Amino acid sequence: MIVVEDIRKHFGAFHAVDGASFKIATGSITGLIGPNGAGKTTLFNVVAGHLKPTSGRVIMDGEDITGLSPHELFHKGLLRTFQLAHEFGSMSVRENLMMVPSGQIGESLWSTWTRRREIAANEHALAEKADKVLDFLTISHLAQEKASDISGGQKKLLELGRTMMVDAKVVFLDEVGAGVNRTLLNTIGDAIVRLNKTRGYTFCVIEHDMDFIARLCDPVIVMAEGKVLAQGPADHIMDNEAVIEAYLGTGLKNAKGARQ
Amino acid sequence: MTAPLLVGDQMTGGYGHTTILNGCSIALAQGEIAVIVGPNGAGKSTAMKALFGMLTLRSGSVHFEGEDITSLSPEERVSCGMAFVPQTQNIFTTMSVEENLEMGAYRRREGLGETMSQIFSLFPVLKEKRSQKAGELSGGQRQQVAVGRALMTRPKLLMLDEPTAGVSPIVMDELFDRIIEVARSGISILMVEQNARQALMIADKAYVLVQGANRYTDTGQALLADPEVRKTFLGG
Amino acid sequence: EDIKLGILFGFTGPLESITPPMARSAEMAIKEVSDSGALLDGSTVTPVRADSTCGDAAAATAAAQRLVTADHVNAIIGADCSGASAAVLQAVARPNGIVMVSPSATSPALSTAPDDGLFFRTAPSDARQGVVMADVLMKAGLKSVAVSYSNSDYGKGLDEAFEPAFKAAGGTITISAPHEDGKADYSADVGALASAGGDALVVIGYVDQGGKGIIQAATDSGAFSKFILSDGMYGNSLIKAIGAPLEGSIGIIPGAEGEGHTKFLTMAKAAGVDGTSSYTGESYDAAALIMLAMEAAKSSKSADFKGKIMQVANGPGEKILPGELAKGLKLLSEGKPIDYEGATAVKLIGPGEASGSYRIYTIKGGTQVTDYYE
Amino acid sequence: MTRLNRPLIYFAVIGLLYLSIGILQSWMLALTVLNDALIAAVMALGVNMMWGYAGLFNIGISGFFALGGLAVVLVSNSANLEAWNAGTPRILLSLLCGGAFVFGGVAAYRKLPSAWLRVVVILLLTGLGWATFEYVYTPAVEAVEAVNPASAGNIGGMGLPVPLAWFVGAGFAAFAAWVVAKIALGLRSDYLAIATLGIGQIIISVMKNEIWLDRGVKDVYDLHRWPVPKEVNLQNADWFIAAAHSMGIDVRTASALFVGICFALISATVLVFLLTLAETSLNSPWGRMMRAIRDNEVAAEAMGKDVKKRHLQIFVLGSAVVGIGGALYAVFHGIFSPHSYDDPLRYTFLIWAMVILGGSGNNFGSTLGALVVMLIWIQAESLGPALMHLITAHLSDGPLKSQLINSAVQIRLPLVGIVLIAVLRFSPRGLLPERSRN
Amino acid sequence: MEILNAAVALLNYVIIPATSYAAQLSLGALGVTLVYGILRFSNFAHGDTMAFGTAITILFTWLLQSFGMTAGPLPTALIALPIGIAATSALLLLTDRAVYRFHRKTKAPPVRLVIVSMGVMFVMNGLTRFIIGVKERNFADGDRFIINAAQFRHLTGLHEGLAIRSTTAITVVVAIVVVGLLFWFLNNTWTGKAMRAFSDNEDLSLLSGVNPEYVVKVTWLIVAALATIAGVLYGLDKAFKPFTYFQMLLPIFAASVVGGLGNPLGAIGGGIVIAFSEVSLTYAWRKVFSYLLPEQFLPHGIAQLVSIDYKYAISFIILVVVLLFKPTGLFSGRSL
Ligand SMILES: Nc1ncnc2c1ncn2[C@@H]1O[C@H](COP(=O)(O)OP(=O)(O)OP(=O)(O)O)[C@@H](O)[C@H]1O
Ligand SMILES: Nc1ncnc2c1ncn2[C@@H]1O[C@H](COP(=O)(O)OP(=O)(O)OP(=O)(O)O)[C@@H](O)[C@H]1O
Ligand SMILES: [Mg+2]
Ligand SMILES: [Mg+2]
Repeated sequence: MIVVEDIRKHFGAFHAVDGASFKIATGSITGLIGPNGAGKTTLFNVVAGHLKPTSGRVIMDGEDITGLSPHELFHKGLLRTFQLAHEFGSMSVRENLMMVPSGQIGESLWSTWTRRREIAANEHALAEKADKVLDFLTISHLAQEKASDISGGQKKLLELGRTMMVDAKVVFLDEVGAGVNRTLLNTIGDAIVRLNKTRGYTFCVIEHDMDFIARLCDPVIVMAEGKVLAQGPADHIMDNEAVIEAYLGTGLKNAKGARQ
Repeated sequence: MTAPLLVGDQMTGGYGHTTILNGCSIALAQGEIAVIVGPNGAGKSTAMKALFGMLTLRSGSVHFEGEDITSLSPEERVSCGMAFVPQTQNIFTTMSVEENLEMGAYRRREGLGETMSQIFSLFPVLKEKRSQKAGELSGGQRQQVAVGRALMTRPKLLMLDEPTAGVSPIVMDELFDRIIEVARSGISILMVEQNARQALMIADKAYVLVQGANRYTDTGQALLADPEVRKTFLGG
Repeated sequence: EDIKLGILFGFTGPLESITPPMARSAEMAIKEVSDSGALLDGSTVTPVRADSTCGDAAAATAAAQRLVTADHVNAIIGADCSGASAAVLQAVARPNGIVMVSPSATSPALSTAPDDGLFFRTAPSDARQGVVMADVLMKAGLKSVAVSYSNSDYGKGLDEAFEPAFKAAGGTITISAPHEDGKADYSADVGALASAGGDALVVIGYVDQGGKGIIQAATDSGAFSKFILSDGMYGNSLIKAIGAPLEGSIGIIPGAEGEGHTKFLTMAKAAGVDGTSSYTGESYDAAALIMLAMEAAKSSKSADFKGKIMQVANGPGEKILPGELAKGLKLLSEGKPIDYEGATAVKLIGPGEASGSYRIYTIKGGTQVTDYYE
Repeated sequence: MTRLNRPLIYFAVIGLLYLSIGILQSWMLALTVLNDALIAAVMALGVNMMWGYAGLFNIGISGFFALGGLAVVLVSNSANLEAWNAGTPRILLSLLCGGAFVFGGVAAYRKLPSAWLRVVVILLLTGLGWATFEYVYTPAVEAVEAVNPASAGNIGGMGLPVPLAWFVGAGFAAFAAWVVAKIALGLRSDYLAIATLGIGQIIISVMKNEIWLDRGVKDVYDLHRWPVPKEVNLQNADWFIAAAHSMGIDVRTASALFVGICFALISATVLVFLLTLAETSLNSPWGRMMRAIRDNEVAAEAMGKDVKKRHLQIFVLGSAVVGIGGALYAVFHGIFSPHSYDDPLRYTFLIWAMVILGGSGNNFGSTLGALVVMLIWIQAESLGPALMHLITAHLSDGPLKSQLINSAVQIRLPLVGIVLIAVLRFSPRGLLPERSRN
Repeated sequence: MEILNAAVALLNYVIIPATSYAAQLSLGALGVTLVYGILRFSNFAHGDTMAFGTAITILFTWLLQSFGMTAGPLPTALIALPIGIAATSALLLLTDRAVYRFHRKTKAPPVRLVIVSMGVMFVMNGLTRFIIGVKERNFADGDRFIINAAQFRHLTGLHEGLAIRSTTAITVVVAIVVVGLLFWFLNNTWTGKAMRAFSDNEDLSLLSGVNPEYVVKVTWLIVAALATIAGVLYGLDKAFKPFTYFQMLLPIFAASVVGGLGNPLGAIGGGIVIAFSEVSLTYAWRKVFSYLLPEQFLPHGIAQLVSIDYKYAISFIILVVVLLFKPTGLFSGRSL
């Protein structure tokens, strides 16, 4: 269980996150939605250690993890993806995945000289695993491609793929869906559910595609102006007046009448 | 329907030795909204770049208002009346929101205030943040800045590469509404969209691109109605 | 026979601005001898230049290597900087048994470096100059001075010789501070020197390097009105650049109590070389010594004439001045001894270093007016 | 050219060039250039580790290089007992004091709760520390420096075998790098660059001014070079004379060649050893991790890589390799001259030129770059004037001609510059670009 | 009286020289910072660009002087300055066309441009020497002082003297004016904005109709002017020697980095920090104290915080300390 306690993050006079508190239950797929600039990504950044909060605490399984650095959180099983894809541009797509698992023997300089055989074996296994993930994401043909040269949506897939390389406890997904083809997004949704069911991953998902949120997430937390506006099951949220006004809107006004 | 405004004919090209576009053709007339959909990596962005001269074609041509512009540079195409919002890196991160918008009018330079207030009424949040650095905005806000900047050019043709990626539903609806309005004023719109259902709803013409070639071409409504297309490309 | 002499100076690098006149002075001597036809029965002598870069031991060694093993020079004039000299001496000169005469390497440590009798220098010995300088100050009644020395082997070495001598003679040093050569700004240095105060500022440095920068900054701010100039500070360019504020300053420069230096200046002027630039006289003398020693040994081989250098430099015998090289060669060929005086009153001591007499001058009316010799 | 044989071809061409120096000019010259190139290659390897692997822009190379040289002086020079007794223990004590106060200051900064308290305590500590340090340090230093200033004035060395100095040199550089890294590694690209440049200058500044340590600007000459014999000794050794005669080479040349080859073998061995280590790790998960960090620090951090620690690691290692280069250089030239190391153009930028020209990220590229650049650097010195003589052969004597000929020595830098520009123009990622590994 | 003397001593040996040096550094740093800000690389060739511009200006100064043309109390070089700027502009545009453009077009990473600029530095280094040789040149004429120490003493009757050089005054004024202009230009003109847009996101600026070649040209022209002005003013104040100009690169870089790369204000701030720390920390304060404190309280030594030996180390230590607390410089510069 992750408890976010009254987190605040101020940029100068601007309060990007302004006292947000909520809980993410273990084993859940929690949705996090809210208008642009609500502070969702900032909150992610605070929880995942990329930003130090101005105040507040983050507690994971009873342990205070506020202010730990991202790599420490990674080792505690907390992973995240980025809204704007952060690929390792000069490396191949497969390498992008293979680098993820931590504690590889070959990451210690000394072992690279002394334990070469073991490393080779490990690498082989890793490569296989990476290929499986790529297969799953439908981009196995890109395995050898330089990561800087793949399309915007493919980069987002790669982001997701990285979290599948290790056994994570909690995964924070920041708009995996933006720019991803809807058919593929459905597949990704299935994958998330599967990972959740079979491997017990806890997910926290930011997404603007309400179909996706509705299909996957329970509960859904709505943020606005740095605070939690509402939370609850997806269908409740979708009917919430305040949420509709701030975030969902009432659909296309002009499309029906004017165009044809 | 009037004579086509923009025609990309049998475009073939790619990066380095790889070929991404395989004889892809795109055309739209004045005041039309055309949408390109397709799986990731299909070459949609590449097609847009090709139309805008950011990628040299190996064969095929691009015509704008009947003139061959295949060999013009991007900034010359801007002068012709084309505007483009790329999929990524589409704002000036170190400049203020206001300056970002001003840069859109770099070629035009007059009537700044008027267009700007139009854009502010379209995206109110930008007015609030007008003097903030665009790099400090949230993902969706950036997207709004990017579209705003392109609108500032007052183009004849506005090309948008996934303008709604990452914007909240309410803003997305606003954006589509606005796009319709823009189209009504005579500006043609060509966009790539993954939020395909909304996009196709307002599209006069739609292309489904697969592996750099046209797979389906029809009106938006027609494609929306095609179960095959829905299943394979629109997520059911 | 065609004899070749290598000229190994730092044509590029920190000392690049003083090396061209040095090289041309050495070439002047070479031309003089070659034209005279008096060396070893009409041998010609050709100079071969090489760039020591001063700072880069690698480049210096390679350049020397080229001179010796590819161009087959008979001896090397140089190197100019102590560091390069030391590197070249060990890596090239000793293994190949080639004589080196440096006109400007002043580091005391070179005196003790093993050299197989191959290394000489016409540069003044810092140790002696320091004592002379202290003496000059006392004579001028300057009992309290500030010292600014170039942070190089030359400046540091001379400073280490000067300070004890001056203190022993009863003087006080208000501050002794190094300055870096070739830098952009010296106001900080002068600020410190000025506030420490003193009757005069002793500048131990190079005339177109930090030394000049210090004097300029000092005169600009009115910090000092009297300067004591070490030999490296001798040169008309300084007087031209600073002008009136330099009036009354005292300098010291190695020089004979005779017309050697004046003669060199006239010759240089005729050849279009700035003879007042640093180490030009020493360079001329270095070249001259080598060729005279060849004649004395009747051989152009380093191994043969290395033993004769001290002999021709120190006499006894007839005094030879600049421009009289032909005469010296002739005397030597007749088997008569000579005492080469040259432009800088050459006198080599100990392990082959100059210990000449010094000329003390005062700057009056924009020229260096000789006061006395010591 | 396929990817495989491109390096081979380049190395063959450059090998031929070195051979041609031997044939056209002299073998000794070829060897000298080769030796300096090999030493530069070691340094370039170090730079490449920092830049090519991890994207750390270190332009304080000359400082770490000088530290390697310092190690040679302190390890292999003979001891100066008089100087030692005159005050060395006291100097060491003062350094300990200084260190203690610095630690105190850092601890105070870290531990103390309020900003005011910090400032006060740190100011107090600084003042007190400075006074104590000065009180203990200055008289001792004066005493040491007064011991025979003309030929010593420093504490001398420990009289240990030279090869030990390579390790100590690496150690010195590594230690300095560690301190630097603790201070400056958080900085980004060009800021880090200038900070390291500054720190390099500070290191050299210390070496120039701390006479007691290393004679400062007065230089230390005639460093030991065991196991390589001195030419002069060879020339007097009967076995060597006999050997030379039997091969029909004159003894002088033979001795010089022998020594040159010895040095070349040593440098080459060190280089190959380091190259092997570097290549092995670069082609392993460790190397992949470093490249990931170089590409995107934020993402690497999020993927569980301790970016700070890895940066520190590679910075220390790279600097250590540069330090080894410095030690080799000092031994080869027999001289330690901090005054002349104060030249970033030669000891930093030129090395960088080698790395980039060879192809950053590619270890063999740096070696190739070193061989090429050093060749130009040295050969420009004689080729420039020769060329100019050719060009101006038809000009009549006059100021123009003499100006041209006199300026010809200046061709060295422009030539390196032109080659660098040209290579980057036609092969922007260097002669041997970083290989993509799959 | 004593207080006045102390103040004058402080002015004469600390404040005025440091200000003068700061202005000189700032002018140089402005050029570096502009290239960094717009073209996105640290230009190592800047010192040698300054040398080149100065060399040309000197040649024309001589020519003018040989025609008997002078600028009265001002240095003749100021008349020749436009020609120097023109020549430097031509050189820089040529270099850009021949060297940098290719790398810009191929989107080279900044560091490659840095290294290329090192190559350019090597070449310019030789070029300047070919043109004017390696010797030191003095080309200052006109009045050297606005007031010199002796005049000041005479005028005020104080014991301490105060000297202000004309070049100091000119340099300070020019530095201030140039920063102001640059600021105004970058923030308020279309060209200025286009330059900033270009530096921010080249592709996108293209899409806004900015002509990149135009932006680059304007940048180089400004840089040429800045470099030449900086070089000439420095040369007038001290003297011209190619080697020194190369050496100046380090403090200039230090200044622009301390201030924050890419930020014109930073260039000025950085220059001030570097110059003042260098001068004041090594200053022997005894002199000032001697006017203020009674004899028995005077310090024994010369009251120097740091010995002159470490003058250069100081500016770099300050640099490192500043970066420690403000990783992108005092005025929050850019980083790539
Ligand atoms: N570094 C920063 N400096 C100043 N303001 C910032 C900074 N980062 C974010 N902000 C502001 O904080 C607010 C929240 O941003 P955040 O990225 O968290 O939004 P978000 O909820 O993720 O929105 P979106 O759905 O559009 O991605 C925005 O208004 C943004 O302008
Ligand atoms: N700069 C590049 N260099 C080389 N290959 C590239 C480059 N950019 C894209 N590609 C390749 O071209 C193909 C098409 O890319 P494009 O960006 O046009 O896809 P897209 O249809 O826009 O996809 P998405 O919906 O994910 O944005 C991809 O397979 C990608 O790997
Ligand atoms: Mg976000
Ligand atoms: Mg795309």
